[in-house]
Amino acid sequence: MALVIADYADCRALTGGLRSFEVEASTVRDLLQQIEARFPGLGDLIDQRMAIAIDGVITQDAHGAALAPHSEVVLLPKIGGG
Amino acid sequence: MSKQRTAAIVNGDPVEFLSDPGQTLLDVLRDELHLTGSKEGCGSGDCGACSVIMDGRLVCSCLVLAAEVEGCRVETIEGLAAGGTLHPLQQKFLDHAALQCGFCTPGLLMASKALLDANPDPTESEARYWLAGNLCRCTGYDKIIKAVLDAAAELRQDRKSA
Amino acid sequence: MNKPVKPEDTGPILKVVGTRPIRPDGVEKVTGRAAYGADLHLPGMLIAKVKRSPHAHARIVSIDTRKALALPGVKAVMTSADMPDLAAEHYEAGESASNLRDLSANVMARGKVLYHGHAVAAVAATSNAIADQALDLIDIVYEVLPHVIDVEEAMAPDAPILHDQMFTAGLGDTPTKASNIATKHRLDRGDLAAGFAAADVIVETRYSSAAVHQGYIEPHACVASYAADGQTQVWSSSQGHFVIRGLCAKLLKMRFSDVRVIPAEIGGGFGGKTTVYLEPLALVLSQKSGHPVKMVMTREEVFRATGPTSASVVTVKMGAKSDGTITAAQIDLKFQAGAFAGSPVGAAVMTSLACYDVANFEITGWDVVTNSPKVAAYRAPGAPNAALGVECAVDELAEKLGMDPMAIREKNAVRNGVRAPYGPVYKNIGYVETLEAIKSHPHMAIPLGPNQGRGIAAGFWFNIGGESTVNVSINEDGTAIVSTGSPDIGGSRASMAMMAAEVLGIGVDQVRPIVADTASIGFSTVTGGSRTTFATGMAVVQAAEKLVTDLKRRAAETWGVDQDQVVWQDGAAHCLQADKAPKGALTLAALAGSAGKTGGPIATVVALNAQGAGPGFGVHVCDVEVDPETGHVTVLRYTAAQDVGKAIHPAYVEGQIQGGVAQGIGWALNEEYVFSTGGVMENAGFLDYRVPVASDLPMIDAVMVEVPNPAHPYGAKGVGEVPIVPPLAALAIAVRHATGARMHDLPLSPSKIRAAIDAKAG
Amino acid sequence: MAQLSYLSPSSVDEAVKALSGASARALSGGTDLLVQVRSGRAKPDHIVDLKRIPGLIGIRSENGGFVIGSATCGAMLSEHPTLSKIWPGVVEAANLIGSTQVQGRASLAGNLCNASPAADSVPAMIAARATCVIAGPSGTREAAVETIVTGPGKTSLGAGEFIIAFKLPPRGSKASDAYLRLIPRTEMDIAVAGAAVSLALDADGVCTSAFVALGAVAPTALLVADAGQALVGTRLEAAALTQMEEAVRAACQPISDKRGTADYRTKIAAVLAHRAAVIAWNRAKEQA
Repeated sequence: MALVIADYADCRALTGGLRSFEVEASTVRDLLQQIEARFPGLGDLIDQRMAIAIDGVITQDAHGAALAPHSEVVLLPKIGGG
Repeated sequence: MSKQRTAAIVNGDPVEFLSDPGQTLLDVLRDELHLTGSKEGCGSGDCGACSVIMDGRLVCSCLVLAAEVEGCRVETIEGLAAGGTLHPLQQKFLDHAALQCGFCTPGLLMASKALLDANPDPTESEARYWLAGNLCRCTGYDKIIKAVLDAAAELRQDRKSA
Repeated sequence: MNKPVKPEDTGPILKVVGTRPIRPDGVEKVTGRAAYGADLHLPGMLIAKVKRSPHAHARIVSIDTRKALALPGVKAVMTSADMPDLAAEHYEAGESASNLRDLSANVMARGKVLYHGHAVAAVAATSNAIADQALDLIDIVYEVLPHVIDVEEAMAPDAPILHDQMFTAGLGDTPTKASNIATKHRLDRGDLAAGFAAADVIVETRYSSAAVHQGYIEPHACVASYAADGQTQVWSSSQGHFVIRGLCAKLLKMRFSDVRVIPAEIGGGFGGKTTVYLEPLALVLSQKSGHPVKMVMTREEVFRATGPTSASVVTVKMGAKSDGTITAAQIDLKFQAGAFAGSPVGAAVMTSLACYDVANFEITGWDVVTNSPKVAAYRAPGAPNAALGVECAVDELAEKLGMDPMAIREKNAVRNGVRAPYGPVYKNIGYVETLEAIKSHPHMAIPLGPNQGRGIAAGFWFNIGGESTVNVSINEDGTAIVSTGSPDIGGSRASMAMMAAEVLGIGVDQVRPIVADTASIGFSTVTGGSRTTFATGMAVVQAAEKLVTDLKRRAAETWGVDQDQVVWQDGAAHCLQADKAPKGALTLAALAGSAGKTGGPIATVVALNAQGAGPGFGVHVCDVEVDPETGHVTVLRYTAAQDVGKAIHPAYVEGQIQGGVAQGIGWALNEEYVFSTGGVMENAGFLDYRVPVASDLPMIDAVMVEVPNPAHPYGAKGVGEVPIVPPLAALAIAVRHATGARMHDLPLSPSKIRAAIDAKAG
Repeated sequence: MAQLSYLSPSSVDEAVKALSGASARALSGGTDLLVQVRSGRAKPDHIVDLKRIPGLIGIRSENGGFVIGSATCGAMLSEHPTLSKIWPGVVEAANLIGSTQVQGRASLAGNLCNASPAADSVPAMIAARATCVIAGPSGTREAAVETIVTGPGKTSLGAGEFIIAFKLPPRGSKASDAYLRLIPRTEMDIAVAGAAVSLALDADGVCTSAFVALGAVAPTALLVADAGQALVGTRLEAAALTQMEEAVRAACQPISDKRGTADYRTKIAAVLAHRAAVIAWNRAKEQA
């Protein structure tokens, strides 16, 4: 079970206020599908606008990235730069 | 609008060109003589990217009318290296990583050359004030100043041993 | 705690990485040969210019281009009617998603002009002078509307509205009334009220910054050539030619394969050259005229219609216990987005507390449209504005607590294992080491004289990875070509060549790095976000490693041994079974010379989406002297320490730090957009938009702290953006300590400082 | 701009003729004019380059003073062997105009005739009691520098008139001058305020004459007679300087604009005048 942390308000608007929840997933692709199923709109939001930190490492569009059994997954906005 | 014919010496070579009365030396260097090493960063004499040496004086070529150079000697970045050998300033800019994007570099090199021609042993402060008309947005000037002072030292050494 | 790691501790001894070779594109640049955007000349080429709005906000009633088109020498005239009317669609490009409808309306106004300088029409003609005359012949009728530029005024309920269909997102419920607030961002954790209740002291403060421009010295420039069969070539100076391609194709509804973008050398970008302004217009004009078209902005146009970054107002309420522990922080960030939504306030929300381990916080950000040029990315977008507020608030807190400014930062510093305020748990960060590097630096021991002050501030930037493609090929003589799709804005060709040379075991002078055009290499996103040395560098290393594997296979075949009997060292294959290789090692040159006999050309491509960019932290200390009678600030000395992971080419890492500091000093002291009451920028030139000149600055001591990033083969972290984050606060704090007056509004111009000194005295 | 022409007369008479047209502009260094032409703020039909007229470039001594050709560039002023010893304030003011590049071009006549209230060399020239020699259709005339500029962008020169030279008067011993300006940067700026002081001392160090001129605090550079008078008969004691500062502040009538507020400009003018007076006094004392 990966622990998903959703501190940003636009995520919480779709989780019914939940700041964290658990998902059984082995890859990011898996994770997004399950999140979308559970919180309609959130999976797509993450896919299009957000980055995912897996155990402290920020990834963007890394659908194939593996999740360990107790991975911590943090949802955060995508990052650009100058 | 009739064009004017002007004859000058650019980087040691005689050149003749036609220009509109409103065209600047920078326009002519870049568009007529295809010497695009002199850059236009502002067109108002505030950035120094178009710096050339005209009859021994450092000028912004964007603030000189093309017709004004009749009979003048103009030195541009394209003439700074002697054949295939870089000028010590060019070499020191490379050695010290004194350029990033490189857009201000031709103007800074010409300004630095004029500095060392006028003052072979500038202090850091003198170099900074002399080069204040040459904006660089990448480097923070630190490495440029070090390169100029190092080139000055080398040129002084060369002069001694010559 | 990590210790700064010396190169010899990171594994194999590095021969190239960490040295300071001369950059491969250097000679071209010191001899004036390097070709930038405005340097290309094609036969039959036209010059195109843009007609711009004289109003800050107006409805376009009519545009009549007939007289301009009739002028001899004019070959084409265009308006937004010549571009597809696009739906609102988010397109992932450059620094962040672009709304294509907004972008289209920004490059050429549609229906309304939203800022003074907004493009309304463009002409292509046979000369500059004719193009100028043609612009004067375009008749435009405007209905002038009230305008608003100040971010707080734009948020007021009765403010003039820029976009009738803008309803604030992020409030929970979508409002029914349109406003200039595009989005409200919110990030919070813990119990704010309890946090403040636990505090012994609380500060409440407010800091503002004016809009500032990236100020690259090269104005935007491009050449577009549209052939009758629809195939086009665009030469453009940008931070990402693939993004230029994508945006042109999307805005003009063209096939990507029909748009070939060739990267010119780029004369500085700092984020500002990650989008399009001229290229789509040049393409339309080239298509309409049947000629190649060159467009070059004037400096004035650069100021009026590109860049800048947001003006901002940051309020901070922060509480701490008497031992310095920060218990709660409430931060509100209002950012000016310019004419279209999309300020960097989201990143400001995320970075504002990134250096602090705070249990209870609430951070709110407001993205607000105004009648000023649409903001573009600028070096760590959003972070400097946020750091100005937070670092100054921390200094105020330290002062109230009677605590040393370094000690309060150490007390609350984020460390490995601490959850970052923006979400993830920190790993492999070097903030504490960076604080230590400043604390122990000789700078800190230099005594200050009268009217002198010292300011300390910290800063953070995420850094990013992202998509890159790299080709590495070995020439027949054993030299190598490294092609990337990443424009080189500050020396990245040098670091690419170095990493390839390191892996291949050859000299860096044997590697020629180039930036390939969009038809010659796979997709690579912009050079921005401090990603190129990290992400494109990772692809270079992987490509070179693939080649080494291939070279070992070729050598094994040649010798008739198993591949595990071959080692690659110093640019040659060595056989562990000496008897099988009587002629000794097979050099890269030998293997390359006989490549046809071992399978053909030696070349490979790596395309990746690099993950795991390590965040960067910087700590700066700055000493100033303030003339108490004039308010003039002299920067006496400046030291900037930064965790760079591993410096691939230390001289260019120092250069990034020094350059970022210089931009930050300019932002703090003198740079600002000054608008007239009519909404016209009054200082659209380098005379009155005052970027620092050489005599304004001291030497800038760049201290590189190396806490390696395990995600990168050599430990590199991005370095380009962090250094612009701390200077705004460092300067404001230094001026505070030099004068006793707390400065709340940037820039810290002499008149403001004198006024603050007078107010304090009187 | 279609009908713009460039003329390069080789005599004063030719130049007078060329400049008699309605929209002819004189070109010496061009560092202001070319920027104005490019931006469209100036739309002359003729640009008349004065630099090829004999005598318009160069510095010569005359009757104990100096005659400076009007198109002489700033760099030549500082390179002159004696000018900056005798008129250091004038030379330092001229040398503050723009960058090294601009110094290679910009002239005193251009700085004056551009008629900016903030021109750096003008207060120094006024304090020095410099005059200009003006050529025109009815011959040459001489006028005090402060009579040339009548308002921002406006001069008292008539059609066909142009300045051919500046005269700096003879200077006794124990006399000197100084110019200071305030800019936000260290270089490459337009003065927010500027102040020039020229003074002479007697053998005991008592000020026998003093002239104070200000820039950027009024529509034109100002000669503040009261300020100079406040120093005469004193050794620049605190009270004298205070009185001078008051006179300076009273004379200021600046505008608030992007470069500074009126209040700030007024305060700074006094600070700069005070400091310039002290510098000039110290320089004068060191004169033989």
